[in-house]
Amino acid sequence: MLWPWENQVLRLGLDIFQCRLLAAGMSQEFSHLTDELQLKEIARQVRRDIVEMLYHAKSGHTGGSLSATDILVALFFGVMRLKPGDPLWPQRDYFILSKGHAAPALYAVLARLGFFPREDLNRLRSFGSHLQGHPCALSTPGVEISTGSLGQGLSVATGIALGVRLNGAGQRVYTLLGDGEVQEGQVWEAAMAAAHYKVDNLVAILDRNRLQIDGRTWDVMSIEPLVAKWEAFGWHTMQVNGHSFPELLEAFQACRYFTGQPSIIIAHTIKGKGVAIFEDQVKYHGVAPTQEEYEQAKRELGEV
Amino acid sequence: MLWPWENQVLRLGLDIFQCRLLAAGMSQEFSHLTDELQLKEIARQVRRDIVEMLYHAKSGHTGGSLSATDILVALFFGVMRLKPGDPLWPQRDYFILSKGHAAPALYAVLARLGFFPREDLNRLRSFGSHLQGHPCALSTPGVEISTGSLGQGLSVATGIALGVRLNGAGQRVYTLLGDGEVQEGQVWEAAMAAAHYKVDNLVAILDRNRLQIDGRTWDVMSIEPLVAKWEAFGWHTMQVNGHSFPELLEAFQACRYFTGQPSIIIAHTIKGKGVAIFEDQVKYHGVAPTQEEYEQAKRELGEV
Amino acid sequence: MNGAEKQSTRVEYGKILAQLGRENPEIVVLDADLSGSTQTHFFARAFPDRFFNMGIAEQDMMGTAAGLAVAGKIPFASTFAIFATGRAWEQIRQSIAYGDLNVKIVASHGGVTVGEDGGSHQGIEDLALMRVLPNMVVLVPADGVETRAMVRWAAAYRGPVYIRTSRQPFPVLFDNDTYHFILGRGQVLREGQDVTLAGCGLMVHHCLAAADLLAAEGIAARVLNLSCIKPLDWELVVESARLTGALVSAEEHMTIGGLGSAISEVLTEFFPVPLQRIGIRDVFGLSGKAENLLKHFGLNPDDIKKAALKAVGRKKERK
Amino acid sequence: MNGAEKQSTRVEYGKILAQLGRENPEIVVLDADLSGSTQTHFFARAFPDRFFNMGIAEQDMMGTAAGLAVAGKIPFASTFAIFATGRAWEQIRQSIAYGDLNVKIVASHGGVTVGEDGGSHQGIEDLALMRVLPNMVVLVPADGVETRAMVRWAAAYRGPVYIRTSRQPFPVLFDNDTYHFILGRGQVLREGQDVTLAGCGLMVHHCLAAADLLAAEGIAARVLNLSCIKPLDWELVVESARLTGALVSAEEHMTIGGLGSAISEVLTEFFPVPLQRIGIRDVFGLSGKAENLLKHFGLNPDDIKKAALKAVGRKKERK
Ligand SMILES: Cc1ncc(C[n+]2csc(CCOP(=O)(O)OP(=O)(O)O)c2C)c(N)n1
Ligand SMILES: Cc1ncc(C[n+]2csc(CCOP(=O)(O)OP(=O)(O)O)c2C)c(N)n1
Ligand SMILES: [Mg+2]
Ligand SMILES: [Mg+2]
Repeated sequence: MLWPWENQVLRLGLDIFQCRLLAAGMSQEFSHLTDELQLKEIARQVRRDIVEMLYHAKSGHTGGSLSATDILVALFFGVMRLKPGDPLWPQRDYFILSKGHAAPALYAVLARLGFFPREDLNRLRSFGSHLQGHPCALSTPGVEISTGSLGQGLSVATGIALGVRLNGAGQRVYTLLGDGEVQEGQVWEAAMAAAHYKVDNLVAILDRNRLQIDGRTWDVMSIEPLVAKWEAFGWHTMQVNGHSFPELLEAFQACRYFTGQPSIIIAHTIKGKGVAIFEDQVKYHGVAPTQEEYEQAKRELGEV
Repeated sequence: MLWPWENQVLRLGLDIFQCRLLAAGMSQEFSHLTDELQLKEIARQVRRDIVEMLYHAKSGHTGGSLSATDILVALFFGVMRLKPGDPLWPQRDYFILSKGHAAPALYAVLARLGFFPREDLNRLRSFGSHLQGHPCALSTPGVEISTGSLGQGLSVATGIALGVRLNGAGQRVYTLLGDGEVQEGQVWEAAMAAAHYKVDNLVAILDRNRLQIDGRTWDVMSIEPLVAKWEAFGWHTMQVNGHSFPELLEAFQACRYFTGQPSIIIAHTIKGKGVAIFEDQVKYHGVAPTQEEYEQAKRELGEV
Repeated sequence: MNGAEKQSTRVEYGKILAQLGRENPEIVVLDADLSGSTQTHFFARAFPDRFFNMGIAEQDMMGTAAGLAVAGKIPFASTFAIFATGRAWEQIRQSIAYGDLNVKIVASHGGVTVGEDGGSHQGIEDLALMRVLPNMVVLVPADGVETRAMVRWAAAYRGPVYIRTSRQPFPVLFDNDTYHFILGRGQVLREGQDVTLAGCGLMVHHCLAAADLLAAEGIAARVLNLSCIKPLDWELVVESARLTGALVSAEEHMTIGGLGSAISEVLTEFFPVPLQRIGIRDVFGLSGKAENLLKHFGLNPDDIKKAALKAVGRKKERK
Repeated sequence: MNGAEKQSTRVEYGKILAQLGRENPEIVVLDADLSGSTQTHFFARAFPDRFFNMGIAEQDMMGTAAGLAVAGKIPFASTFAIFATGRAWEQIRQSIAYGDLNVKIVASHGGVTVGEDGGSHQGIEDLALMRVLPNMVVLVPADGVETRAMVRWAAAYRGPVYIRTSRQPFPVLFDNDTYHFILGRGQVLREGQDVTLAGCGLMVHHCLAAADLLAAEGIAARVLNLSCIKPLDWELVVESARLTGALVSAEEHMTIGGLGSAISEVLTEFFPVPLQRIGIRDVFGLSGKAENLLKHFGLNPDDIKKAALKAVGRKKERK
């Protein structure tokens, strides 16, 4: 299937991402980035895009998009097998943004990979835009399933993992959860089922940014001990610094060697990471930057 | 509040249960049974009633009622503070049958305690009877809340425990879960919340009979390691033989000393316990005894 | 038509599903610890690798089904109607219907004829719950023949479908060789010009019996099988309203939100005439034998007859 | 009436709830990590011991609320409409409504004026989901005054109540001193004999504006505030049908299962006349500014006016 904007995408400038896009369109594999500096630079640009698009949208989720940025960059640029020019490529790996409110981060990454033009980003959340407030699979290429209602993504990811296992093409499925999100019981239903069915092609990442809407997770509804919980539910569990590319890439690599059970990477992050005024502030969960905050963020993140 | 049948109940014969009923109506406390032989005899009679009522109803849940019998007898006769003549006595302890399909066991126990006449039991599940197929709080005295849809009781029990804690009368709340039932995510939501709110007046009992409808729990959907799961969710966890009254009573006693967290007693049981042909047989989850099975059960359980 | 032989819609579902499993390797089946009741056990035994028992976890079952659909499979997910549509409503809404995913939900134990299990287990809101979802097709077969046709159709159709089956067997109504399911189409089972009786599921049979009762009183009733609740055959409803001037709807469901509600929406929108809605009138179910409950809730042919007489009377009143 | 001042129904809920907390120590409040949006934060701050944040766990929240009611408390449980009624539907059904427990559910973010968050967050099925439940009272206040009256009434009433509030503020419509909430009663806000415009929530305001537009074309519209969706004021509906012969329903909700559906049920049961239903026509919501969405989904006064003209035309047709 060819997306209408595919040609348009191909006509875009030829920086590294576009080259990868071309490569991806031409071979079955594409070369992953593993260089920390390159990944950091991409993450900086993605953060810059996120702030930009939220500022334009005047609403949206700043904190949880920025805490998840490095995880998404590591996954999409360093790990997953995808063809941005062919979003429904049958051999692709899958990514499900279970914490759907971090849509800006996902959109920024998808745009940079060439799933759709970066110009679209600034129409986030506007009427008629294909970039809905929460991921909508029917509108946005690269979005595998609609999310936004928390707690549902792990079940879907498990279903995809079971499905592709039946197909036997060795694809892997990734899903990103919020730490507040694990308060949803459906997450534990899915955790139990994924272990029961030994779906070892499934990797969950938990964005452990210690905040949810109403405050610190331990004030709102305690979720610790997380490692003990996931291990008791039969998962291979790792912990990393969610802002360290070497740690993230190593963890994703390690998951491949744990067979017979699903893996979860508990990624310790800072909500709002990358812009000092947003960092670890409960207030910036669901508000967009003001003009002043936007200027400040631009100064910190630099230009695109 | 006086139930319409209270006087009728009071006019019943004067065996030990009726005496306790009278006692309960007159003092704020009643003397609990701790004698193993007495409890065993009550349990035998309750099992006898269960088989009888299911046989008459021609449908209903045999296995899970019999596996839970000793637990219910220990609780209602040996642990809980109740006034059968005053089901809504404001100082009472609460019991929630989260695995609502074991209603026959609950009804048999309630009837023996004098909550309603034992004659009613044989109208289980019939049109117009107050003994509904699953517990219905609006029809049956002693039933605190309607259950039958699995996975909901622990939340309700937590709510009651929070409520009575606000009232400060030191009441305790008990709830019985099935082992298959813990596959419901809501159970883990409630588990997390009860630990977060440190409701130490809450005791859950898990009827670990190793069977659900479609087979062994480990074949249908693995739930082990149960102890690790509940501990990771912040619960004080004990394991007992769910058919041993000394063990059950000791465990209920022990729970009182664990403050600051809720307690769960994992009671290892045999589904269908007490009637050889029903024991550990998946088939008898949800069917009533045939004439032949009924005769056989009567021979094993003896007369009332 | 053959009134004598009885078939169970849930058993026919189970059998045709196993059959379809042989024909199409993309079909996968999920259940939530009720495969013996929903009848997915036939499929489970034949295709253990394509059968996923999710345990007692309806929400996860629906989400997993959505994922399997994303991976290109054709998932059928089954449990009791109350748990399928109620416990997992938001999963069906967000993970399935919102993305228009190719998931089939076939739920058994719709209605009060569930019987002894009582109010907690009788799914009498499922049609309302599914009808409000965009993209969702909502079907209630009236016999085994229609069940098989609908399930086969659903497997070939691309999009979410809800099918309600029943615990109790019904008489066989249709002919296997001539019955053909068409989305959005109802059938006229009997012609008549005085009043229209429109039912689904078991109540279609009761409508036919009521039509006999009415005929004995000189009233000619048109009988419709509106097994396709959504999209509803509104043209047939309007045509019947024009022709007969009064209608009775009959369903083993709340009179709120289900078939009767759908018909009343169509009537007020296109051709307002009197409608009497037969169904559960805003109360929960009860334990008892199916026949006791049908009587208690006023769902028998005689109740439909009385409603029809009332509808006919109202028609005259306003002329 | 005062069209200039605006108040938010959710903020007024939050404030009166804190006030009621002072008056009645039995009131307890639950939220699911949205206390800043639902506005229970006022209560949380004033009565931390009687406020329970259950985290992102709507099912458990409803079950816990049920338990608190069993223990004699008067729980108010709040989250977004889609999560309250959708994620926790079966808990509300089985643990609350089936046992007729004294739980109040006050859900914010009903309708499409939720705006930018998009389809996953716009609760446009909540009225259908709650209306099908026996014992449940379903309310949609049209302004801050009515919100306060309803919440105060709900705290005193013994049984389950669902109240929908909105993200966007509305103009103040009622007078604090004279407005009095009566269960099952609607209000006539404007008299007229050509057509009836019946709305709830924001759409009441749009009905009033539409009545102005219609007046300019010589059509006198009767305007109803049917803020009590269940039990519906069917006598007022029938009276209006008799008087005006045609109706328009208007709601920020699916045209299936909600207010329009309830009115159509009443009309076909008692007095069948044309009804045009204004609402979301069987599609999911979208991201965008509230005003874009109201326009896109045809929920503006002008749309109501057009529907009224159509209804009036249909009335003439059939005479
Ligand atoms: C089922 C559901 N309930 C409530 C919400 C509203 N909500 C959106 S984000 C959020 C907090 C999420 O916290 P967390 O999972 O920790 O995400 P992060 O900190 O990464 O943003 C809530 C409650 C929702 N989207 N879905
Ligand atoms: C939500 C829900 N899903 C499904 C059922 C149908 N059901 C009734 S009993 C049962 C099995 C219960 O197994 P378990 O909890 O182990 O109970 P026990 O073995 O003690 O009978 C199931 C699936 C139900 N009652 N509620
Ligand atoms: Mg967080
Ligand atoms: Mg069991």
